[in-house]
Amino acid sequence: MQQVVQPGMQPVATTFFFYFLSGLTLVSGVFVITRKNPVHSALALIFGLLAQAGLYLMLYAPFVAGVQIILYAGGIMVLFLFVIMLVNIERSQKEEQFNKQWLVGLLAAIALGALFVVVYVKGKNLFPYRIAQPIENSNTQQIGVMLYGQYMFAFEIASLLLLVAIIGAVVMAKKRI
Amino acid sequence: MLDYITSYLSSDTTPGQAGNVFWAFVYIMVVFGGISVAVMAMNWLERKALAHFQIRLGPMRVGPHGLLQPIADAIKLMTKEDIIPAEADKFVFWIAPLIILCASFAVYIVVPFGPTHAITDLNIGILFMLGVSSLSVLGVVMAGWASNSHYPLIGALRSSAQMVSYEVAMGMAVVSAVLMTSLHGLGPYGVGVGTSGTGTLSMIGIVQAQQEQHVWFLFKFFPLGFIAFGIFAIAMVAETNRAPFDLPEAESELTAGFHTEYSGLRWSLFMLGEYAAMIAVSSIAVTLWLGGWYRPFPNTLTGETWDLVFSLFPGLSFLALAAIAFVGVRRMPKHPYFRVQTIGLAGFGAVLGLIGLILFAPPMRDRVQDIFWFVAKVAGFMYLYIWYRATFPRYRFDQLMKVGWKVLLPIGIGVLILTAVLGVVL
Amino acid sequence: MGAGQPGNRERPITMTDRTMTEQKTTEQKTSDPTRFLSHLELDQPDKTFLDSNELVINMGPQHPATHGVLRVILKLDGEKVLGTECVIGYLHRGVEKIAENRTYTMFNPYVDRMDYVAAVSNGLGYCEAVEKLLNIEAPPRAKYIRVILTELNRMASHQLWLGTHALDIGAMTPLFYTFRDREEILKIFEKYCGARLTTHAFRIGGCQYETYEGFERDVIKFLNFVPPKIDEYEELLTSNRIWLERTKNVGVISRADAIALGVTGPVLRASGVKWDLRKAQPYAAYSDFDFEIPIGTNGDTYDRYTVRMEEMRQSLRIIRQAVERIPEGPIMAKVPKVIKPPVGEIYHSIEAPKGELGYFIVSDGSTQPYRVRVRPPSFVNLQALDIMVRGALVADVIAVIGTLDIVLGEVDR
Amino acid sequence: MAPIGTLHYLVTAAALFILGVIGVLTRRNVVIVLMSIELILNAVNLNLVAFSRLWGLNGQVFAIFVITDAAAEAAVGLGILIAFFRNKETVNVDEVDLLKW
Repeated sequence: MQQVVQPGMQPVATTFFFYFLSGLTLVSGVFVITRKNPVHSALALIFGLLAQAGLYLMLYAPFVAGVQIILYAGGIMVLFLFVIMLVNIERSQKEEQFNKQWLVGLLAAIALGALFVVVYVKGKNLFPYRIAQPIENSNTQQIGVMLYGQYMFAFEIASLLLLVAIIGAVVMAKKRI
Repeated sequence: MLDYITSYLSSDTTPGQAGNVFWAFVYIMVVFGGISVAVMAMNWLERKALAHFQIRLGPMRVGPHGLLQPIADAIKLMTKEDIIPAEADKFVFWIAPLIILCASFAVYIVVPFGPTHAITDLNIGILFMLGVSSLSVLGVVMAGWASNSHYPLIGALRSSAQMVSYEVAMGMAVVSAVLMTSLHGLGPYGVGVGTSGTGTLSMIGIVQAQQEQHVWFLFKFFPLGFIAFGIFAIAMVAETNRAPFDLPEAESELTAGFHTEYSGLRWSLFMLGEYAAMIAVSSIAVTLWLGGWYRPFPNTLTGETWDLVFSLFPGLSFLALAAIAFVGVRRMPKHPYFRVQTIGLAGFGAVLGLIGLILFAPPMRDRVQDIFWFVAKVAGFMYLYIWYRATFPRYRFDQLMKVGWKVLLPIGIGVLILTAVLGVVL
Repeated sequence: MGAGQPGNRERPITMTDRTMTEQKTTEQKTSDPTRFLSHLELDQPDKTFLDSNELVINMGPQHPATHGVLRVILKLDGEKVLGTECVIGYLHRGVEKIAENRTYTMFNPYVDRMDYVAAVSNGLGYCEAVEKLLNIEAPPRAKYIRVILTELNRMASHQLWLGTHALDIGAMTPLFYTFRDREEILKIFEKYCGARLTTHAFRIGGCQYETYEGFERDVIKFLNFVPPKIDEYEELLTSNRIWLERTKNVGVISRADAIALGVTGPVLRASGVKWDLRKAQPYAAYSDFDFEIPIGTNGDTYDRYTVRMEEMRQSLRIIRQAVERIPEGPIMAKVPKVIKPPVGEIYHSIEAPKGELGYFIVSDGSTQPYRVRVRPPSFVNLQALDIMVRGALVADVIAVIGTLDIVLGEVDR
Repeated sequence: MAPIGTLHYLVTAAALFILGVIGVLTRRNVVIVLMSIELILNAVNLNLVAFSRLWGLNGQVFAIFVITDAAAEAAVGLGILIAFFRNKETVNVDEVDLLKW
């Protein structure tokens, strides 16, 4: 399966772009959880998602990147913004932003982070330091084949899940059915 | 360094694929500058054509026949006071037009103006285009919300609902065209023969597939290509919020919809984004169904003579424009007051004629031909947009939704299924 | 909400119940006058978008589609209109009060400023009312001139209505077409009396001016010029799918409701009532002419559109007959230099382009009227707005305001 | 600077995950809690795609499934939010203490 990559397709300045995009992702993540105004949070999340799409492109996953943009940034975030517009955010902005157990939550999260650190430090050798050769340049087709072959059942289940979600959302949000 | 620059010219790929940063930069500049100019030209053309539909003259004062009107407008908009409502959310208000602008300009990264005339060619090209153009919904929603006013809010709600729901139908039509790249069933003219069976999402690949199969996808599987194209052509008007689907900015109902509170430069960014998006979706339609840069009648009028005839078109069309300009010069009033305008128009015509003559030269002729056909097809769509605007009343919101979900979407799914079946059977 | 609470569960509806409720609703529909009141409850606090009674929106007075300075307070549930309230008076100039301090002749030009797109009709109504009060009659030639000009004015008014109505619904082009053709009418007015908009064409007792040289020729030319143009408007709109969808079953007003609200003019006729003052109480010279009264069936916006389009054609018919049969003779009756009507009161109404335009004049025997009250058609028709748009969408409000053909100068006076 | 390897992506993903967890555990606004969940899902996605670079395309396929799941979750979550807001007029997660309404 391994194919020689054309020299032209080597990403330019990989290191820089990686730090730039992952930095953008993390900063926007911080903004998401700290902003008072949910619209600002959503805006930050959108930028984070786009940066992540860039990271996917760097990982030679263009299809996932495209799906990320089209579904996440173009679909789900519009839904979020729509709902934020519908609910009255004026009041929630004036209230206390963090709940009473915020310290416990923070500690738990930090503990989780510590766990990650331990795992990654200990298991560093599990992941080769260099990245493997890209599997294929245009792997969109292969993803399609896998989706409709190996993962056919999961795919159907996912479509069922979406159907259930549609019905559930309508039932929840409608005033009278 | 010079080698680096010249080496690209001999290659037959886009600068993005060749990894040539210099030429990629040049292409980006040329494409974005060209789009901005095209938007200005479109602005003038729309006002002029609309005026003539409506037995008016349109802009006549600034430059001969108002040719400089877009520039005057741009200067006016730039120098206008930029008002931000007191209760508005400043940051979101500020960033919303930028999002729309970026979304509609980023699409041009993959638009293939010719086999090598694209900034780059992604192998998920069409997915990228749909995805990025769908981001402009975010800008619309934010603009409406940040204005903190009722009319923009309703406009934003309307337009986000509209854009999201028409995207679905649009996606169905696009998928059926993408499917055609891999299906080589015989078309109605018996021309759809090919060898390879792999489909592609790349914009250049889609046009090349049409080239290989010797058929525009519009005519492939005869009614199906037409229907899919029709669905896309309707959905793209709705997607760009233009008449008769211009509910989000329905001026008689919501004053100006989501950009009611915007003024000056920010407002002009919205307009720029809107027109750029119009050109972008038109180029998707051209790429998918009208053979992209491919010249008309590739299957029937073949042979060197026809190639030569069609390669003369760019020059001829510029000469025709020059001729129109000179007719305008002749019909200018012979009053000293109009002297500057007359000279200006004559100069404009001379420049057009000169360009036309240059385009006749053989090396130019072959280089420019692809771009010319692409642009000409897109221009046809632009004219359609103006025509719609002059002719149709506006849909009501529920009717619009009905058309999107109950008419276009089922037909789109049907076309998709039929295309797949036909492609396998034939 | 409360559906889960005990005791609140709905009783299964039996057959008798249903018929009873149906009867009740029909009964209510015809008799209860309170349903014409708008239930805006504007004093309730403005909540958010999700509540059933939340969004109160001000349409106007500065709004591109309210035809001037009408302010409509809309109560919306999403896009659905729950109720409307018209706020008027932004153009109030106290025309009726001014009348009390002017002589009868001096007041004549003021009426032109009420319905400024149909100034000739206003003048006709006022002049005829004062003539009736004075018990004089205009000579036949003057009556014919009045009919020609009034019908031309009806054409102009309908054309302006059509253009703006289509613009409201989103079709830009008809506006310019109608304005092009209206221009021809205005040219005739200008040649006749020197004014285009506020014409002041008629005087008490007849007309001030004899027709100019070539008047008949101009009018005939116009009569031949305009029918293809009307076909052109229809070509743009009548069979247009979007136009049909936007106008059919929009802003329906039933026959009974229209009569109960006192709606007149094309709006009434579109609901199926054959009531036209030109036939019902012929004034001027209308009894001499042969014309039809177009009526609609559903009382929706589309019917009002077709009724007005047909009225334009009928107007042309009247004008043609009038121009062909215009008698020679004087144009001014014998009117005293100082108009001093006897003590008394008079109500005279004419069929203006928008409906019944009535003048109620009380004279105390002096040179100035004691009281003038105008019954403006736009004002009365505007009442129907609420009942026509309740339950419809925001876009329909625009369509209905357009189809009611209101002129705020006349509503506010 | 060291070349970018899988571990770099994993660390980014872990940081993103923890940010999401912090958001879920500490914020009171339901909308932001939902957005934090999206952050968590995104961190997972990043991991999956990074691993797919090493061990085949399965990771990318799963990333697509995760995105599908995220869409379903957002739709239902926001539906619940609207129903909740309609009844209690608040988007405060502390007040979601009834199991029915």
